[in-house]
Amino acid sequence: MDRTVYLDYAATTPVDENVLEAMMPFFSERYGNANSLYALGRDAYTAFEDARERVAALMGATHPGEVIFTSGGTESDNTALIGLATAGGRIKGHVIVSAFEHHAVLAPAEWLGKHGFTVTEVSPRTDGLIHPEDLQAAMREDTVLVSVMHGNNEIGTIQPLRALADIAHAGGALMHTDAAQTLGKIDFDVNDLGIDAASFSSHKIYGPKGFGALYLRKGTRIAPYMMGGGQESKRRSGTQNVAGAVGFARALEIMDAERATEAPLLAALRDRIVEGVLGRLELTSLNCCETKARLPHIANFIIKGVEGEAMLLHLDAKGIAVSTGSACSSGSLKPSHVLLAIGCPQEFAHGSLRVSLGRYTTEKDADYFVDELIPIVERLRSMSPLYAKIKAEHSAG
Amino acid sequence: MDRTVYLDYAATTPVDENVLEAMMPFFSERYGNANSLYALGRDAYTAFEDARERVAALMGATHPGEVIFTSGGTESDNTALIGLATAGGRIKGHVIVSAFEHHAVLAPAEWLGKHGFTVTEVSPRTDGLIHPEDLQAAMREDTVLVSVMHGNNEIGTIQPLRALADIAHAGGALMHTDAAQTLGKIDFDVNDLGIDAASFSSHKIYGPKGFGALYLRKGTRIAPYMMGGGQESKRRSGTQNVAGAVGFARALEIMDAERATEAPLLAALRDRIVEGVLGRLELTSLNCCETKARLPHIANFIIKGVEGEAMLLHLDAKGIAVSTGSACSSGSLKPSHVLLAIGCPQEFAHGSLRVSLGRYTTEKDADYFVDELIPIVERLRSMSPLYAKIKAEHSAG
Amino acid sequence: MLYSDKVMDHFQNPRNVGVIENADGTGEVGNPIRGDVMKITIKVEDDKVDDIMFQTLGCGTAIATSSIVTEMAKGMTLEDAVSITKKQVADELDGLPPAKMHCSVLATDGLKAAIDDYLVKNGREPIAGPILSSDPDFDPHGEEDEPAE
Amino acid sequence: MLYSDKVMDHFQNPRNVGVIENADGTGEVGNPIRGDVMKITIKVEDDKVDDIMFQTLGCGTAIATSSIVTEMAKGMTLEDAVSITKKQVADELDGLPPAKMHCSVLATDGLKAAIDDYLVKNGREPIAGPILSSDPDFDPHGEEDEPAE
Ligand SMILES: Cc1ncc(COP(=O)(O)O)c(C=O)c1O
Ligand SMILES: Cc1ncc(COP(=O)(O)O)c(C=O)c1O
Repeated sequence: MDRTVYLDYAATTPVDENVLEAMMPFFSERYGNANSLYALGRDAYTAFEDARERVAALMGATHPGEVIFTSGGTESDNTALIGLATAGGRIKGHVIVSAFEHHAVLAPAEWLGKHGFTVTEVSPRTDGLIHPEDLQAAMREDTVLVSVMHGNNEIGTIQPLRALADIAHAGGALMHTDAAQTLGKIDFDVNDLGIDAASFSSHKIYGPKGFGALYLRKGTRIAPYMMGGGQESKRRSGTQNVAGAVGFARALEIMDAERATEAPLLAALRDRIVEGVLGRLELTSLNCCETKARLPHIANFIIKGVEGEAMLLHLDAKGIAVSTGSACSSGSLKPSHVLLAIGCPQEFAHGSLRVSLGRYTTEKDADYFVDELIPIVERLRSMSPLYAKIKAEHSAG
Repeated sequence: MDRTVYLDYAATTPVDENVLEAMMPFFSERYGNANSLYALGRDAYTAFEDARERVAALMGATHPGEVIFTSGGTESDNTALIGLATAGGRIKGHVIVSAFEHHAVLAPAEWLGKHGFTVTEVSPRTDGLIHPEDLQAAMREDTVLVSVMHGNNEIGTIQPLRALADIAHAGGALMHTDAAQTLGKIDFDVNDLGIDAASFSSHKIYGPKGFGALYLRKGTRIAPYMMGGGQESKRRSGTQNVAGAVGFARALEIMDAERATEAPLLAALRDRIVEGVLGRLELTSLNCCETKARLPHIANFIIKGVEGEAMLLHLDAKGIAVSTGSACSSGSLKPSHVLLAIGCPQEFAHGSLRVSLGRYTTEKDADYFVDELIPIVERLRSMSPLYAKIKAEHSAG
Repeated sequence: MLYSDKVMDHFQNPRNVGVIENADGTGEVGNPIRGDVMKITIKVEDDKVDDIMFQTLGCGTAIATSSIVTEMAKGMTLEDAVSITKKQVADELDGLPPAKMHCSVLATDGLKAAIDDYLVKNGREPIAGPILSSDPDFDPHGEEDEPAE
Repeated sequence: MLYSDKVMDHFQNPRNVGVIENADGTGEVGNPIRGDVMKITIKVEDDKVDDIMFQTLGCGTAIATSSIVTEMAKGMTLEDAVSITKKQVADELDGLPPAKMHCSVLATDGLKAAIDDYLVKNGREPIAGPILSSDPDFDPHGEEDEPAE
């Protein structure tokens, strides 16, 4: 293949070269253990704490100690869900999560459900949003924790967090949000959002994989999930990954500096793709297109009469990287739970295609993608035993 | 300071330059998500699985799938302890750990103790070893898991794992070992040792921080600890840290290639230090010096009448990095639980000094350390209100 | 997850795509809810598969296995053709990723259905046995590789 | 964890180390089990600390706080000297890491003990109040910074 067009920035991002540069000294030179008292350890400690301060400031945290560094979004989510629910030795209570959370939230919620807690899933409506009144209706006397993601990783809708947090708090519950897809990409301020905890992942913002953070409002009790040496003020054990922290902080700084110019650019490129795809393909739609509160860089299409993995592989042959919510791409039985949660019929969910743009996406990339996608879809539709019928039904309906 | 002499390799190690070189492409170029189906994802997947195969082979595992990659030794220990004890939904049973485990094992064991399980700590004897008969005596009908570390990180003694594993198995329990300090440093073969699970940490063997692995014998059930997207065959969720895996595999390969020459060299340097220190300082001893089964690179001294942190800071002023089991260095109330477990009186445990050597340690470093240590100890002893008394007691006794 | 070159070749350049006009037998299996539907049409001569074409809506594996099964079956006796197993299909493709093994059932089932259709249309007994994948409740992932905890 | 330059200076170059011969007052506090013991000897003139020396077995903070407290106390009235708080000691050292605050209690307590010793020896009432750190059950980490879960 000649061209490589990466359009899966929501899955992961390359490490920005400035981020890598910032990390480099911490591998082989400034390699001290941040817990050690001697110079090399103090140097590591200082760099690590400096990274924490910068990260804290960039999310509007009041104290650097409100940032706990972790091994990634998944660990942050596991820690938040289980650690907040079971804080102080609590063994039961009611937990609310949205139905279209990432599995890193759903799975620990399920664990809680098997270990003494009651879990309610609140469904998004077809607009891809969790409506405050739906959360309100799910609240109970004994609700201890509400977790609703900030920006959905598949469809890109942004949840009305402040309103949701207010409801959680009014009911005496804590509010956690999985912000892996939003931190750095849109305005993000823990105090404006009114949340008690938030999960972040470094590799979604041009930082290294295997690193992340958990925001935890001062005074919020949490049971540590990673137990051991007592690092991170006893809230997350394990030798500190200094290079990771430095990279994450640098990555976030760059996101912050670039956001004002990057976000509108990405939105324009996304719209260019959306217009191209919808304009040139029949029986194709954009999920939650009517919703204003959306991430600038994600577009999720339903292309009827084709299966996602097949599109993906053909696009791959042209050097294009995208993702799909089709069951077959994940080896699971059902297509994306996100698409099902917003009411997408299962048979069409298999035809989903998520395009997510990023720092290095160009107009040429966008056009190349559209130009390559059209014939692929046409070819797959021509091979489908059902497409003629779908089309006929559509024309009739 | 002019010289820097790092003698705390058991705390952490610099990333070997060959390791870093191997990792480099996976930050900004080969950055794909290993779960993605397109070329960039397959490339990441291939590199990740290749790393797994190499790691598996280097520990004598029968199948690559027996290696689960994690975020470090702490996560591996948490996963092993809690995941093995609670596998298959088990909610009670008896767990045995040794009393001088790393906190990354002790803390999850304590968690189990608070969540339905019964935990017994087996003490090492003064030789720094867990004696098989002591494990045997602790076994119960309902023992489900035994966890005894392979090489102790503070005193360096190597446990008779095979004999311990045989006892665990005879009693129907699984055998886990924390091998963070031994993999790569001494012969290590999961089948020879007869263990079911073992924890490893990358930054102890010149690999990056924030990465590790868990060996899990094929067919051994485990409850995943990190829950979410279902990576690592559903046993450890979270986007794969490909650079970490590649670095860890390369680090282990180098350890393996160098071991035959490196280990005797380190042992010789260690003995040089031991002779220097014991020969030139009175009222000083080497912990567990009579035990043959010891790691080649660790020496742990008890220097009576001085406090460890003070020694450490003075050595630091000379550019020397070592560690101590003194309470004050960790901000905890008690000195090292390891030293207490082997019967070291608490008052002397504060005077412990651990020297751990590694790949870049030279004879000059060893001599410099000894030459600098002597006057520091003498000075601190001269400032001590107790030393005259200790000395008098010793001469009298 | 990795596909063999041969899977990719059959996916990219599927053989025998289409529908035979006036086919002797037609099999349609799968379920759009599950994301895969396959239709096979055959011409039969002397109880042999004389011509065969397919249409598939489905993932890469579904398309590749459909393609290869048409190649394998062409020229076979009906009896041999119905007994092609999904293991044989996978082997012919130089293997399938474990998580994808189940997708190959569609291809063999489509073929079975087409052959039985021919036989029944001609007043003969069906020989294929039960065809699982046309059951809407059939769980193609029933026989997964790695056990989850 | 980081020490200020001033802590490091007093640790590296402790002032007034030693024992005053024929001291007017002697205070010895701390506990070898806990790893820190401090001895202060003073000479008193006109109810002022005329001379003061210390010996300390302990960590960097214990030594630095011992050193600074001797500097602070020298020349003070006994009344002022007993009322030096560990907070003042820490401030004088440009702060201590939170986890180390407790180590500074030794220095003020040693001074208190020495002054009371002088007073009692001279038939006067002690003025320091209870001296916690000479109690073997005293937990110097009782007032920790970050709450653990
Ligand atoms: C919304 C969301 N949450 C959590 C995660 C998990 O983060 P990580 O891959 O760092 O474990 C991801 C990405 O995988 C995500 O998109
Ligand atoms: C024996 C032992 N186990 C576990 C660990 C924890 O490993 P990590 O720092 O990678 O979490 C360490 C080192 O810190 C160790 O020495």
